[in-house]
Amino acid sequence: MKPITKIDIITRPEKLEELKEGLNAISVAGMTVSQVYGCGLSKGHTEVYRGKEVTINLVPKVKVEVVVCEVPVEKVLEVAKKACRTGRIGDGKIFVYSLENAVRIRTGEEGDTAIMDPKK
Amino acid sequence: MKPITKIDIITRPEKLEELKEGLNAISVAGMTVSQVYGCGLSKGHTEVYRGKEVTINLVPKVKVEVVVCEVPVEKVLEVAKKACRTGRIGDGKIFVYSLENAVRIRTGEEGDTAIMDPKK
Amino acid sequence: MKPITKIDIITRPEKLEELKEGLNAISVAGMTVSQVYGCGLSKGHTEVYRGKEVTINLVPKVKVEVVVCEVPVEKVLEVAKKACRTGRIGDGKIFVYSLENAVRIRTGEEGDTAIMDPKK
Amino acid sequence: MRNKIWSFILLVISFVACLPGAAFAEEAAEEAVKLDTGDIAYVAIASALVFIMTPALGFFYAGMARRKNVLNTMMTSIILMGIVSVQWVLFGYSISFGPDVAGIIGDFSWAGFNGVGAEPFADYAATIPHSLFALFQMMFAIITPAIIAGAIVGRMKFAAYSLMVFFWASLVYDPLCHMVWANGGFLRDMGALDFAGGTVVHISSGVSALVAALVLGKRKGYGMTQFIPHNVPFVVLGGSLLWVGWFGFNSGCALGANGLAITAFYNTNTAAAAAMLSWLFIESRGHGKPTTLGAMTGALAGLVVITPAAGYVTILSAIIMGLLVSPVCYFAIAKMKKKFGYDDSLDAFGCHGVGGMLGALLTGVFATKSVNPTGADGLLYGNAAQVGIQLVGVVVTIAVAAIGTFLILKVVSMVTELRATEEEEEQGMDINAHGEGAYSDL
Amino acid sequence: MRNKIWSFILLVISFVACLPGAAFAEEAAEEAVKLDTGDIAYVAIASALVFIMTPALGFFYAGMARRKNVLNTMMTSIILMGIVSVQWVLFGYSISFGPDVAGIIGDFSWAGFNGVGAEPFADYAATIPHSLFALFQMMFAIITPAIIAGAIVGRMKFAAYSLMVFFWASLVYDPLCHMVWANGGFLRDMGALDFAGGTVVHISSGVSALVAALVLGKRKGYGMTQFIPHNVPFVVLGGSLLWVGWFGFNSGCALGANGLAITAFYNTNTAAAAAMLSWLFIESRGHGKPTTLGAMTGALAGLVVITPAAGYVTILSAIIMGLLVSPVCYFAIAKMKKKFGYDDSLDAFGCHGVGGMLGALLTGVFATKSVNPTGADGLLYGNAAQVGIQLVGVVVTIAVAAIGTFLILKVVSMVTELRATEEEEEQGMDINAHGEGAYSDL
Amino acid sequence: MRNKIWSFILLVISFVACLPGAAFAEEAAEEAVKLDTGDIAYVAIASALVFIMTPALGFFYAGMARRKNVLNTMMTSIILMGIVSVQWVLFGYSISFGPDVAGIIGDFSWAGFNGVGAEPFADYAATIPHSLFALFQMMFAIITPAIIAGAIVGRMKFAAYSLMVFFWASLVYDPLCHMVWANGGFLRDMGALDFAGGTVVHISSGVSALVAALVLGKRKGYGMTQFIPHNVPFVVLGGSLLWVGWFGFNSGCALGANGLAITAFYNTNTAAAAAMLSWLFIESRGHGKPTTLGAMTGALAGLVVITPAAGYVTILSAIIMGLLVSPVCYFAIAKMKKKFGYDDSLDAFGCHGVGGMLGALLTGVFATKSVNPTGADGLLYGNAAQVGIQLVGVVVTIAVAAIGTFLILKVVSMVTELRATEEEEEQGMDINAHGEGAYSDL
Ligand SMILES: Nc1ncnc2c1ncn2[C@@H]1O[C@H](COP(=O)(O)OP(=O)(O)O)[C@@H](O)[C@H]1O
Ligand SMILES: Nc1ncnc2c1ncn2[C@@H]1O[C@H](COP(=O)(O)OP(=O)(O)O)[C@@H](O)[C@H]1O
Ligand SMILES: Nc1ncnc2c1ncn2[C@@H]1O[C@H](COP(=O)(O)OP(=O)(O)O)[C@@H](O)[C@H]1O
Repeated sequence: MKPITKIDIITRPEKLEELKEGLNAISVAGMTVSQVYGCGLSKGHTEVYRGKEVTINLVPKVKVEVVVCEVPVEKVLEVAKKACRTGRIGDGKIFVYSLENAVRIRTGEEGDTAIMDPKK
Repeated sequence: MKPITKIDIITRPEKLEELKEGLNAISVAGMTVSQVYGCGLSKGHTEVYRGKEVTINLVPKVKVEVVVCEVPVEKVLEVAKKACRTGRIGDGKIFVYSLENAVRIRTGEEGDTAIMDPKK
Repeated sequence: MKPITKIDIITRPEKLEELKEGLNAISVAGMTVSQVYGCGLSKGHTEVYRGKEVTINLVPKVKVEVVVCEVPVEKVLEVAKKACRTGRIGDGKIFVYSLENAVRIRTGEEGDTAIMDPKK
Repeated sequence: MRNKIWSFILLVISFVACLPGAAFAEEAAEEAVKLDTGDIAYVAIASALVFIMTPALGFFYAGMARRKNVLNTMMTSIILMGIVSVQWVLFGYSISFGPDVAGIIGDFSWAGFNGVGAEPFADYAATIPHSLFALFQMMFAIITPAIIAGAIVGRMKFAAYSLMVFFWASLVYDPLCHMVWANGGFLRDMGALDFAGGTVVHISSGVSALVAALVLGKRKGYGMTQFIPHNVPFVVLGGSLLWVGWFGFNSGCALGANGLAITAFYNTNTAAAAAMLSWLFIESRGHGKPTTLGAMTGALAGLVVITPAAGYVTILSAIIMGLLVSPVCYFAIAKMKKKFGYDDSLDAFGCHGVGGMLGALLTGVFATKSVNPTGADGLLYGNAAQVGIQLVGVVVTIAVAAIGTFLILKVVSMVTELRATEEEEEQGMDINAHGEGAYSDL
Repeated sequence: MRNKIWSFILLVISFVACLPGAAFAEEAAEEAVKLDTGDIAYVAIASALVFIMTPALGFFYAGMARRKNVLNTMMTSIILMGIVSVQWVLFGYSISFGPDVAGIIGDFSWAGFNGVGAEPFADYAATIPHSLFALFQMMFAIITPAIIAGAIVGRMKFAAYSLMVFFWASLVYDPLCHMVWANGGFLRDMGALDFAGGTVVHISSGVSALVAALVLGKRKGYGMTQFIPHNVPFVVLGGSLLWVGWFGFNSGCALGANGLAITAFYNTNTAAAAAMLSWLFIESRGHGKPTTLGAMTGALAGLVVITPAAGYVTILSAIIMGLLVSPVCYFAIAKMKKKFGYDDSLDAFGCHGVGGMLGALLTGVFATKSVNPTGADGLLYGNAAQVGIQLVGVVVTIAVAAIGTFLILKVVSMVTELRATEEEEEQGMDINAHGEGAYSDL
Repeated sequence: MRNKIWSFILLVISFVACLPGAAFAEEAAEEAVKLDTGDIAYVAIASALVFIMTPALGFFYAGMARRKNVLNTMMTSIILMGIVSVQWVLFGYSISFGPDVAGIIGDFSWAGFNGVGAEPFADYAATIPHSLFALFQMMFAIITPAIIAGAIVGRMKFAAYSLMVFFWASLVYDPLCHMVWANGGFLRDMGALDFAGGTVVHISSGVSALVAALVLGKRKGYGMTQFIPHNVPFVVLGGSLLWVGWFGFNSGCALGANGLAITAFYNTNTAAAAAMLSWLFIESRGHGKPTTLGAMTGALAGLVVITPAAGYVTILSAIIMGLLVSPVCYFAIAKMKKKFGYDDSLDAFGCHGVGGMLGALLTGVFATKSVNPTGADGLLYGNAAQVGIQLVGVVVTIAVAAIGTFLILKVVSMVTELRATEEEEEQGMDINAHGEGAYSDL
């Protein structure tokens, strides 16, 4: 069993489409996306409600979780950096973990085969 | 301290109730659920807005995060596979990680005791 | 490269503000927040719709993901415990993982520098 | 002689002077059965108010649906605005209110609104254009079939639903409408009281809903999955618009801006209010917490129960009717449904069917000629027979609706499948039946 | 002789011919103080428009609430549709508008709408049924207490709230209503101008809101947590429906479809518009960005300020009043509230109390008999005394409302706890008080 | 002699008896051109209904917008309620309907509603106050510019938008309104039929929308990003309120509660219904699924197409017009827009521009004097020339709107930037332009 890696890409919602296409191009077989709110160097913005200023420092982001095995992690990072970079603060972060195991519920397959596209 | 493991189960929203009951039955003491969108082999569906076709390949899924220690990981996998399997594409994936530590905020307990049901 | 650690803090939505301030105070440079639903010892509550009782055991929580490197994990745990503790069931959990890598998309920096505040 | 001439001149002048007065008086006398702008204004706006009830019902229902069935649920209401608006003009009005055939249905002589113009048709409404009467009634015909959808959300194919409501409007609603309200309709001639549609609208749709629920079967996972309203504010929005629309619905049936309209108006409001309070009281007693969904459900039950009675009862009777309906509907929804195990998903039968029956019968109890001389006295006012007459009305309506709906569903099921597949149900009807999602979060 | 006979015949004919004309003329003369269908239609529909304001306020407020308090906030409005609808019929109308007792309150002779029927009660409205007048006024009685909720959302026990508004409606609103609008009411007799409820509705509820906020104390985390509107579109929905409902509210007070009604109608719209613009101007100046919440808040302030004046001032005065109210309310909300540190959560006092006072006083400045001969001239038209009279009206209203509310809260607090526990507040009032959640996402 | 005296007395009595009758008759005769409460009630409520269309449009549009542009999209409608309400009073009404200057525009003599009072202005409406006519027309002036926003959402600076619509209202709408509807307007004199604003409202705003879309350019990511409605229920809410508001819009143009108003009312409803059905039919044919967005879009197209014709055509013609408009608009939106590649984001041109042109031309085909004697016969009734006249109306409107909008945008772009920066667009217009977010989830 090859090592399985999970890559979390946290980036701007606007970049989701581009990122998805990029990942598809390197045949990443699947991904899980969620809506998150982030702060970091970008300190958010001020909103004003009836004259009362409120600093919103959590701004909407998307988190894309990709688990890969055959596809090299480096390639995913490259694609993500390319798709999501604008050069302005707030482009986001990528975090890489190693997984112990993966299971495809439908078939019960475990390990690397669980996340591979069976047609390939 | 026994090793602590986190299990992410990504599956169809309809299966949440069954999964929850299954996990309760093997006395998994808690879980954290979030709404996510996933794509994989299931390539989504087409929506049409005023005659314009749009391919939606991110379909709603739920992610159930379970951290276990005493309960064997295998048992959780089994339960999850049983509860969530329909045999159709899109049943979802299970990812398994090892944790370094866990803390129960209320008591400050760390490690395995943090996630055990004190009553048992 | 120093080891990079990810800390997931799952707690009550009401505590988010306090937690954020606490983390800022120990110069945690960023965080990613998401809305989740959790159950554990707190067995939820009963809702009644047209006379039909429904047990809701998933209650709203927030998950705060913090990746740190220079800031010691212990300090984060301390701050989180202090900010989020009410002493009542449902205060939540903290889970700690080790990361393999982190990337700042904007600059391409990897490893510890990816999550450090460049101004400091 | 001069005197005579003078008196003659005076005579003539006075005669001539009289003429316009007389002419006007005659015109006025005729006018009394002619158009009255105030009445026209009132009934036309009432029509607009009733119209808004159809999308309001869409929100009321869709708020209770789950996220994946929101649009499909709305569409079950919205589509009627298309189908019945056209059907009514083409032939629906004619077979409902047109010249009588056997006391059961109208003929086709008013098809295409032929001859339905600006002149009043005095048998129905003497002071407003005939076309306005037809328009007002159209709004009733639009919303009624939409009520049925409450029982079958989340599992009925949209094509089958569309066919069903088209046939139902034509073969159940229109004849019932004729029997109860039209010239020559046999229930009308029998003396059954139904001010604004307790039988025609609520019993008929509620009973049909039950039949449809039984024919279609339960939703997948019924009893296991938690079917929780996805958006209670939408229920409040829909419910509130229904309430205000109901002012037009009930008081518009006075067909003019007059005292009777106002009676119907305040009875409507009062019964809804009383029913809201008694529903909340039951909830508070039962499990300690008055709910928002309960407040709106109770109000709806109150609106249903007062519908047949709105123009026949005193305001204190309206309060009593409101207080009574909630326990009855609550029992039907929370206990009876559980007991018998049918999946009347959003309680179309429990609210409209049960509430409508209670209302029709209580009309026979509380009606009084002191409120409306053209009505009748009820049990409480010494005329026990009225309850019997009301009962006949209820039974006939139940029979027509139940049999009609069953047959229609059988026929439709020969043409197209009634029920969505398990997979479709699981995926949700929005994406399946309409290829779109209600909300896009990302 | 034939001549005489002929002339006699002619005479008789002409006489008889005259009769119907004369009779009709007399009828018509009487009719002038009798029912007018156009007036009935207008006031009845205006009632429906005012009715919709209560759920609209529910949306306006709930949009500003947080997700966990959405339904509870809506319920603070909705419950009034139940409580006051019934209270008004049983005795509220009677003690508000019934035969005068000491200039302060009505007696119970009209309880249960006794004697309130289709005949006009000319002292209040000569051309519409008395019951319609009572119905129209009911809608005012329903919405007014709901305004108070804006100050105490997210922390008041629902049982205590329900008790409070019931007592408030009966012991504060009804008497005030009597003093200002009823036959024999002492403020009315004094000559205080209040076209549609600047004092009775807005000052009374706004001031009571402040008192309630002070008695209940701040929300947990006030000053620290960010209380951000959970759904601004709901604020827009509620605000827009309030605006359109206000047309009925203000112009309906003309109690007929006449020139005065139209004056009130366009003054209402114009003041709201001007106030929206001036609020957005302040915001743009202040922090560069005109907000949606600001647009709706400004409009609301404009609607409040014009309420007492709508039927007394020219359209240019309406523009000026609108332009003036926003800076005043903005100052009250953004500065004064901060300074004094009370938690008037959704600015019930800041909008209705402050806006209402300004409106009542400015009515004394801008009123002119050229717009409404039954009104009075204001300061600008040479009658400085009117401002004084208005001031008395304001002060009396403040006193009655503040003292009344304080006492009611004290009494209620003896029966049941006013304030939710910390834990309940944290969990959210929806689950706590009603056992349900507004949205279900999973 | 006694006879004579007697006859004399009788004479005098009869004469006197006649007097009031005669006087009344004369009064009545005059009354015919005086205020009628029913007409007032109807037009005033119609005004309220039209008013609600502006926030309704806000919801219709905002539902289709993305989450980050929701409030900005709503504000593009809401702001008009502020700007035009004041503009109309100050000078808009005067230059639209005031004494004619060269057949193109009115003068300033009615500025500030000067002389626009409770008396009718018989040339426009003989039975309602002049001020009510002005009020009713105000509502049209408010909503029309808001339609344009559909083409430029998500990328236009709010300050530039506000300036644009102010100038547009004053320099495009008001003159067009004068040409088509006012005394002395040259298109009116030419005999162009436009019952409720096919040219003035829909073609003008739709064409201007296209121009604005072209001047501003496409949204960032157009063609690449998926622009999916964030909340379809809001589209349903907005669309349904538009529909009901349109009853006031079209039937209110009869300026009274009469047969013509009812004709316009049912034609409006029927055309919308037919268009909804034909849209859903196209969708079902095309990709197998009738959508909710399609149902509302079709209905809107039907409402647009019937607007110029509502008071001139038979109900069967209304059905045909409704059936025809959907394929045409569908083609424009789904094919033409793609082909030419302009970013008419929410299809303001595709619905209002295209639907309006079709409606104006079809009015020339289907109009018949049998429905409205003050109208004209169309092609189908033997008067082919009417199509030509309608065509002139369309062309003039297109020219005025296109040139006017283009020039206004050029001028505005000298004062302030028209288009948001890329970064602002990406961040979303809500936070950028208004400093607030529509929803707060945490
Ligand atoms: N230490 C961290 N832990 C978790 N998430 C982080 C951390 N730092 C940043 N993020 C996430 O990355 C997003 C972008 O980071 P930010 O510092 O604003 O910009 P940049 O990455 O361009 O320097 C944040 O909104 C947040 O969601
Ligand atoms: N490589 C992956 N990384 C992360 N999540 C994945 C991956 N592959 C699949 N998923 C998640 O699992 C879900 C189901 O996967 P899919 O391939 O559609 O069906 P199946 O697992 O039955 O073959 C997806 O919607 C997605 O949320
Ligand atoms: N085993 C677990 N795995 C994942 N999440 C958990 C687990 N146990 C608890 N949680 C999360 O922590 C939250 C609080 O836990 P709970 O047991 O209710 O209270 P406490 O932590 O105070 O004992 C839960 O709502 C859930 O989101």
